[in-house]
Amino acid sequence: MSTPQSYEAAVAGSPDKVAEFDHGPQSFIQKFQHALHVTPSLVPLIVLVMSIVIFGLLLGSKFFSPFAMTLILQQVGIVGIVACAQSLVILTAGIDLSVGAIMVLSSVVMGQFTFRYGVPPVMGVAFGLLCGLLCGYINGWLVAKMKLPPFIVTLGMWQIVLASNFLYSANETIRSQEIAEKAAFLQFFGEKFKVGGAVFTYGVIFMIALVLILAYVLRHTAWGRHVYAVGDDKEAAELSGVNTDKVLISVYMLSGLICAFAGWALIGRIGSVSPTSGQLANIESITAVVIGGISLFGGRGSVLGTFFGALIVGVFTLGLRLLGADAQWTYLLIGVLIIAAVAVDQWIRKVSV
Amino acid sequence: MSTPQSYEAAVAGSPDKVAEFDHGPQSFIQKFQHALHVTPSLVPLIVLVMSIVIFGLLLGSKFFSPFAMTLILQQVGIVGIVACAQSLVILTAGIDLSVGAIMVLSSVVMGQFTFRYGVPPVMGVAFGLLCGLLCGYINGWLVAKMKLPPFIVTLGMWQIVLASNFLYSANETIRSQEIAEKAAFLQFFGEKFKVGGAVFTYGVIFMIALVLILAYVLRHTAWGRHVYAVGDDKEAAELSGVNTDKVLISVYMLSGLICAFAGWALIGRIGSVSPTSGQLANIESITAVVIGGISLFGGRGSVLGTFFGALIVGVFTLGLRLLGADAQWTYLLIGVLIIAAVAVDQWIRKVSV
Amino acid sequence: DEKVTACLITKTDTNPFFVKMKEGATAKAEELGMELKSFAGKIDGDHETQVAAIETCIADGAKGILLTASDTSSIVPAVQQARDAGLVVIALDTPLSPIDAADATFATDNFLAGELIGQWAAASLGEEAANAKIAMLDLGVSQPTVGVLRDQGFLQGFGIDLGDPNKWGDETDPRIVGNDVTAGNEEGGRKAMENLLAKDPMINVVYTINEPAAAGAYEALKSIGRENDVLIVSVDGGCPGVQNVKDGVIGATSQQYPLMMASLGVEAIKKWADEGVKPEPTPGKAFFDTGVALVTDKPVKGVESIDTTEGTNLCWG
Amino acid sequence: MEPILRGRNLVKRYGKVTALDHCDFELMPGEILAVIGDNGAGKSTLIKALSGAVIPDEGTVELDGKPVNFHSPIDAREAGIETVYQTLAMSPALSIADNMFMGRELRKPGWRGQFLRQLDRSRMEEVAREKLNELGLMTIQNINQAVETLSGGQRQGVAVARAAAFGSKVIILDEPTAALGVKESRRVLELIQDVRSRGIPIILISHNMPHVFEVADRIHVHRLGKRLCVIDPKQHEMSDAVAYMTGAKEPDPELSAA
Amino acid sequence: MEPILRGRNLVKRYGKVTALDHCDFELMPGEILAVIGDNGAGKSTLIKALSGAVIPDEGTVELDGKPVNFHSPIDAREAGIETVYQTLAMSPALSIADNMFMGRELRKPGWRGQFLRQLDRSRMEEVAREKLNELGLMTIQNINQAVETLSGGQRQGVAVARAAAFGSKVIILDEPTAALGVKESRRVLELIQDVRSRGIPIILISHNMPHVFEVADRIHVHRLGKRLCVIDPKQHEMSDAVAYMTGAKEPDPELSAA
Ligand SMILES: Nc1ncnc2c1ncn2[C@@H]1O[C@H](COP(=O)(O)OP(=O)(O)OP(=O)(O)O)[C@@H](O)[C@H]1O
Ligand SMILES: Nc1ncnc2c1ncn2[C@@H]1O[C@H](COP(=O)(O)OP(=O)(O)OP(=O)(O)O)[C@@H](O)[C@H]1O
Ligand SMILES: O[C@@H]1[C@H](O)[C@H](O)CO[C@H]1O
Ligand SMILES: [Mg+2]
Ligand SMILES: [Mg+2]
Repeated sequence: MSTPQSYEAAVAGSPDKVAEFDHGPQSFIQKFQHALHVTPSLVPLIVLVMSIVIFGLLLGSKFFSPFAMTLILQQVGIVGIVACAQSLVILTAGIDLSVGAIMVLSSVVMGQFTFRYGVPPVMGVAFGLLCGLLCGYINGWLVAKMKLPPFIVTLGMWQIVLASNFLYSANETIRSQEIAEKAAFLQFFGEKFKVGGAVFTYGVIFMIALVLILAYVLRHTAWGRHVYAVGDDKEAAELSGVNTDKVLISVYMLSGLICAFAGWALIGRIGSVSPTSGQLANIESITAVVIGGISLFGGRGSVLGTFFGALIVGVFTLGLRLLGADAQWTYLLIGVLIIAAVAVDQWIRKVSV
Repeated sequence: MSTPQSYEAAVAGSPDKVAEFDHGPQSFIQKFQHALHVTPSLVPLIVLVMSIVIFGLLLGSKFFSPFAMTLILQQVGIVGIVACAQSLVILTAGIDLSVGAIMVLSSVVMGQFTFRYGVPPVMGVAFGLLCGLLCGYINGWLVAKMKLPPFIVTLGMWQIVLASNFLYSANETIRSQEIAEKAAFLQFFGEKFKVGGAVFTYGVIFMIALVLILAYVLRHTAWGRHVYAVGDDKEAAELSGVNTDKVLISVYMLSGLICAFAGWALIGRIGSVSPTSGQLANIESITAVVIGGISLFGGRGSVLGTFFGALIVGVFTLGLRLLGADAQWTYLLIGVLIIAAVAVDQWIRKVSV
Repeated sequence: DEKVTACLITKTDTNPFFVKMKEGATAKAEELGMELKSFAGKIDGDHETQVAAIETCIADGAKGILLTASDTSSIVPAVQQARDAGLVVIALDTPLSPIDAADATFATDNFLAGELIGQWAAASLGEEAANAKIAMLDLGVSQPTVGVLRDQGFLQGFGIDLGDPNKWGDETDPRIVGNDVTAGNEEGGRKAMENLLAKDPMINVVYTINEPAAAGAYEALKSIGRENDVLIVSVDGGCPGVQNVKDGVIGATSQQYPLMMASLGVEAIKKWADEGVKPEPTPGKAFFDTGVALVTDKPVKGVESIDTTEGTNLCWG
Repeated sequence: MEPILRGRNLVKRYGKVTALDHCDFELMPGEILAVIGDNGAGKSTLIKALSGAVIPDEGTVELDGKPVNFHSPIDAREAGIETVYQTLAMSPALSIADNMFMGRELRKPGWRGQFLRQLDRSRMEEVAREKLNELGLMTIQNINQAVETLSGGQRQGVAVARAAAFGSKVIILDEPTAALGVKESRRVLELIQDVRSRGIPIILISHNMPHVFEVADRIHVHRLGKRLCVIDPKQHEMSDAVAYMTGAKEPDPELSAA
Repeated sequence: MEPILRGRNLVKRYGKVTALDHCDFELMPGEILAVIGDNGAGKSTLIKALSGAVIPDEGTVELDGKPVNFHSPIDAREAGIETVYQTLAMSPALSIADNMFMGRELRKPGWRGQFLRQLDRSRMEEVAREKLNELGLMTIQNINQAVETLSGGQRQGVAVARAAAFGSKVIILDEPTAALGVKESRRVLELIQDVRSRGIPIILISHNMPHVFEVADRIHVHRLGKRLCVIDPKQHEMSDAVAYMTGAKEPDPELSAA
């Protein structure tokens, strides 16, 4: 064994400190930008609070009341649940275009198993959840094992699942009255309770619980860290010991399962089982995720942000409607909001910490 | 100046040949896979020919006739044109969700300028084309200069343009008979001529010409090479001297312009100007692009492939309908087709040349 | 001065039919010094947005809701919630199921609308009706109820045996060449017509869900030079549609009266707010029938109709 | 003495390219084995085949004399083989601690760990800081910093520290100093010697001949997808090694048999 | 003699990091100037500021004594400055010829070029092959091969050949041999000397001291975002250079003024 080359020895005695540069004076804007950078869900939270305040000032107690506030929660309930599923998938740098279709098919399965085959409602629900899980598994398998792009897989599955839904249900709606009479369990998530003027449904409680659980799991468990790692750099995660296939399949399965729960909550919300529901769930869930600050490139953002994102859309929709704005103007403004949200996000990302 | 380190001199006399490995015997499959690898539009072409042959065998002259064949061309005309625009954007690793909305708004502008403001039809068309160009410019500017993800930009623009379309048109349809009487130029692309049993419209001719021109431009001009380079690796393209912002903006503008032409062709096809058309143009154009073998990650594929992709969908749709399958089964099969097409593509990509 | 607020909730705000409805409601509300808020789904069948709209109206303190439901039975719990909150809910155009889930219904009888054009088509063909080749251009794969009612009404009127009257496409009569979906617009109408023509180029009767689909079908027929020997029938009676009847594009169409539905509805809400009185249905029917009239310039024996001049006067009145 | 890690007759093809061409490999206990060769000779592919990142088309891998079948890097890690790949394999948006414990996270003791599966963040951070300090490798202010905010050299350091901290059987380093400056390279070399002194054998791929000759016990010369020969740096000149690996000179037949 | 390329007082900040901290720079006509420094010292940022890839927050760049304002690498290229970036900057799916002519494609003569804007493929391929052969750098069988199918060394070769072929004023190479083997590195060094012999000055960033001392006429030592000193390799030892750049030793004040 030879010794180090002579010139290399000159390293000895070099300072051990990491290079530190003169930061220069930092403006308030820069500090603020930095705070936003480290807590990604802060931006949607600020936007949410500001929009509530502004609409509250414009509309008074009509808007700024426990009733209206909890109404928004109810209105974003389904989209909020689906957006949780969408968040998981987008965190892995994927996208799930089939969420709406899976939701509807699952709700149809719950209804048809109960009414067509006469299984007990609890079992009907179980089969519906299983159906969502299975659809998610197929998505996950195609993405992880066949290495197909998620956009394509779920684009295809969207059409397949939706067509299956129409074929299987024979386009039949199961009426609310009938369900209430014979299988009220299917409507479980629609049940309400009041706290003062505030009205909550179990569906809303479920959504909030789901958000909190997912936030915990993503932040505080190994699986959660792996979801971020896979979205961040799949190959790197693989090489550093994450079973990426398993993570991906589990994410898509969980997404499918959550969509099935959304389907159950949907029965609670609309009362009936209707195969034509949920056609906009894709776009609306992606919108909530994006406004909530999760990066479409994966690995960055939080499910809390998604929740705030869904609420922002809900607040804008209700607020603008109460102000008397026309529906098309609302859509136009939501379009502007989407672009603006991401522009703000991009500005924050610019900061190197 | 010192001399090379002694040990490095040992390099002298080393063989100059690039390492070549023993290839081992190559199976027919491998050779075929290789051929497909170097000519990406070959796969959709083969699928197209095969599906025509199969439906021809199953359905006989009902399907395999000049009339049916040219009917398919007419049916895919609009989607084919829009898919050309979509191809350009996807080649730059983007996606354009606003194509359908731009198409409809442009056609509405053509109609309204002619009928509401009484400008000559030629000018009406010109304003419509300008409208498409402008929408494309906004998309391109947001993507290139603001560095926002194309998915978000065009998701937002989709809603904005569509809402503008409904607000501006006041949902009024301009009837075919009225247009034929007072502004036949708007229906120019709908005019047809016969060659034996085959029926062509100028819209179809335009689509084919557009495909050929784009194929030429992408392959044989510097701009075309730059489009691929930007999609392949934007930063690399930038550093090696491509004005990527200019390329991106020009691509989105061209996409907008092509969509406006699609709007004009749409008037020709449906006779009237109807603000509710084109709602499926996004999904259908992306489907054609994907089946045509263009990579959603950009930089790979050809516009000829897209053309074949659009035709494959057309052949399947008409073929299945003639076989008596109902609309739902057709959707289901197209879903399967999308996934299968990309799976095949992935298999081909595996080959390292 | 608290203005009385009324809500109008339609399936979409892009279909000209609903645009008219909104016009009628807005005009009437202005006349009566009321405030009108209008809501709509994004696409036909967008049921969730309608539920949210009902909730919004309750929150807004509206006195009543005019509703064309996208999903007639699913909407019932939301409607009940509004009624419990003291609002009067009036179904327009599309009856709820059950029909008495709403306080009142101002609607066209869609089955009857279909039946009229079916009878007209059969009578126009006379003997030849036995050999007719019929194309059925329906709305969408999800088979919404209006679509089913018109489709089945047409077939019944034409004299074809129905299968399950709650769905289309299960009939066995060989005269039906096929069903295809149009999304209720020109583009879909043309493509569906082309598909069915490829199946059988000798089609001579075309049922269409609405007039935009009919216009699209006409373009398809025109492109193969058969526009003059095919009967196209449709439903709606919108002004462009009646014009198309006049121009010979459509043979006959069943006219309905959305503007009337809307203005009657607004009046009823005003009455409810002022006097607490709910509207009564047409005697002998479960709903207030705003009527349907067959518009054609080629009247046939045994089927009552009005001509296009009258149709134009009434169009969507 | 038995080799601790051995590859026999390994073959890996990528389409038309045969990256490994019936290649043999042996690592002895406690040694630093350098692997040298031209660009594209197949060095990275070889170590990927040994560490489960690539599944060879033919051939077998043996650990401690027993055949093993690694289906993924996870299997190899569980068997005690840690690898620093040429591309580093870090998740840029995650913290240093997250990256160090990726795939082997520590859970809280008690019910919170068992039922809530809660991570023991403070413990992981503590261990990570300890490992980095222990190796005297670097002065990182904040263990919760995202890896993307580190300089190339710091990143390389974290990767090497991770391998050194967890590798119990074998540590594999693929060009760990390629992008590093003079000072940073020296630190990594010191670390390598430090690890070896703990008795853990190391495979080092490098193009830097002086470094290779400084630390290696044996040198595996790789050429055209296979092992050309194994040489002893004490008995050979750098110029010999270079001549062999570039094909300028043929090695003695007895060397190739070694 | 006037410097051909000069930077004065250049500043570039990335958020909290000041990558260039009032840095000066001078390149003399016909020389090979090496730039050395620790990882993260700001070398790459410096050459990006000189070549238009980064727009400095403060300071000016002068070419031939005249201030220039490069807004993008295209501007710099048009002024005759060619750069091989550390990340190589190639489009993987495009061919070698496409990559070599990226952004300066040749069009067919006559109407086909003028009106149809048709590329002159055969001419571009011919020139590309000629350039690669002329530089004796490599044996590439097919000039239409996609760059992604080349080995790392071959890619580096194409990038260097491109710069050498088109650089008329200045050629900048950022760690051109970092990933290269012994043989491949030597070829690049030969190429650098070949280019200089054509009278074109070169800026070479490298961590390899022997290589730097072998080819450089002057050495710019970069530390903490600025030029610490400029030394003459004939009058200094490698160990001095290393000691300066790592901060182990302070350079003489007169060196810093140089
Ligand atoms: N994933 C892959 N797909 C196709 N070819 C590959 C792949 N990985 C490696 N190769 C090819 O296999 C051969 C060996 O590559 P490898 O990376 O093992 O070389 P190496 O000796 O590590 O080179 P270097 O010193 O440049 O890192 C090369 O020709 C390379 O192009
Ligand atoms: N795009 C960027 N965003 C944020 N920080 C950056 C960026 N580019 C460089 N830096 C930071 O600027 C400093 C100087 O980086 P630079 O790449 O110029 O160093 P270098 O001297 O080239 O190092 P090396 O020898 O490792 O290539 C580093 O701290 C780096 O992290
Ligand atoms: O119910 C409506 C109307 O009756 C009109 O025909 C528009 O389309 C349907 O959805
Ligand atoms: Mg390697
Ligand atoms: Mg650098």
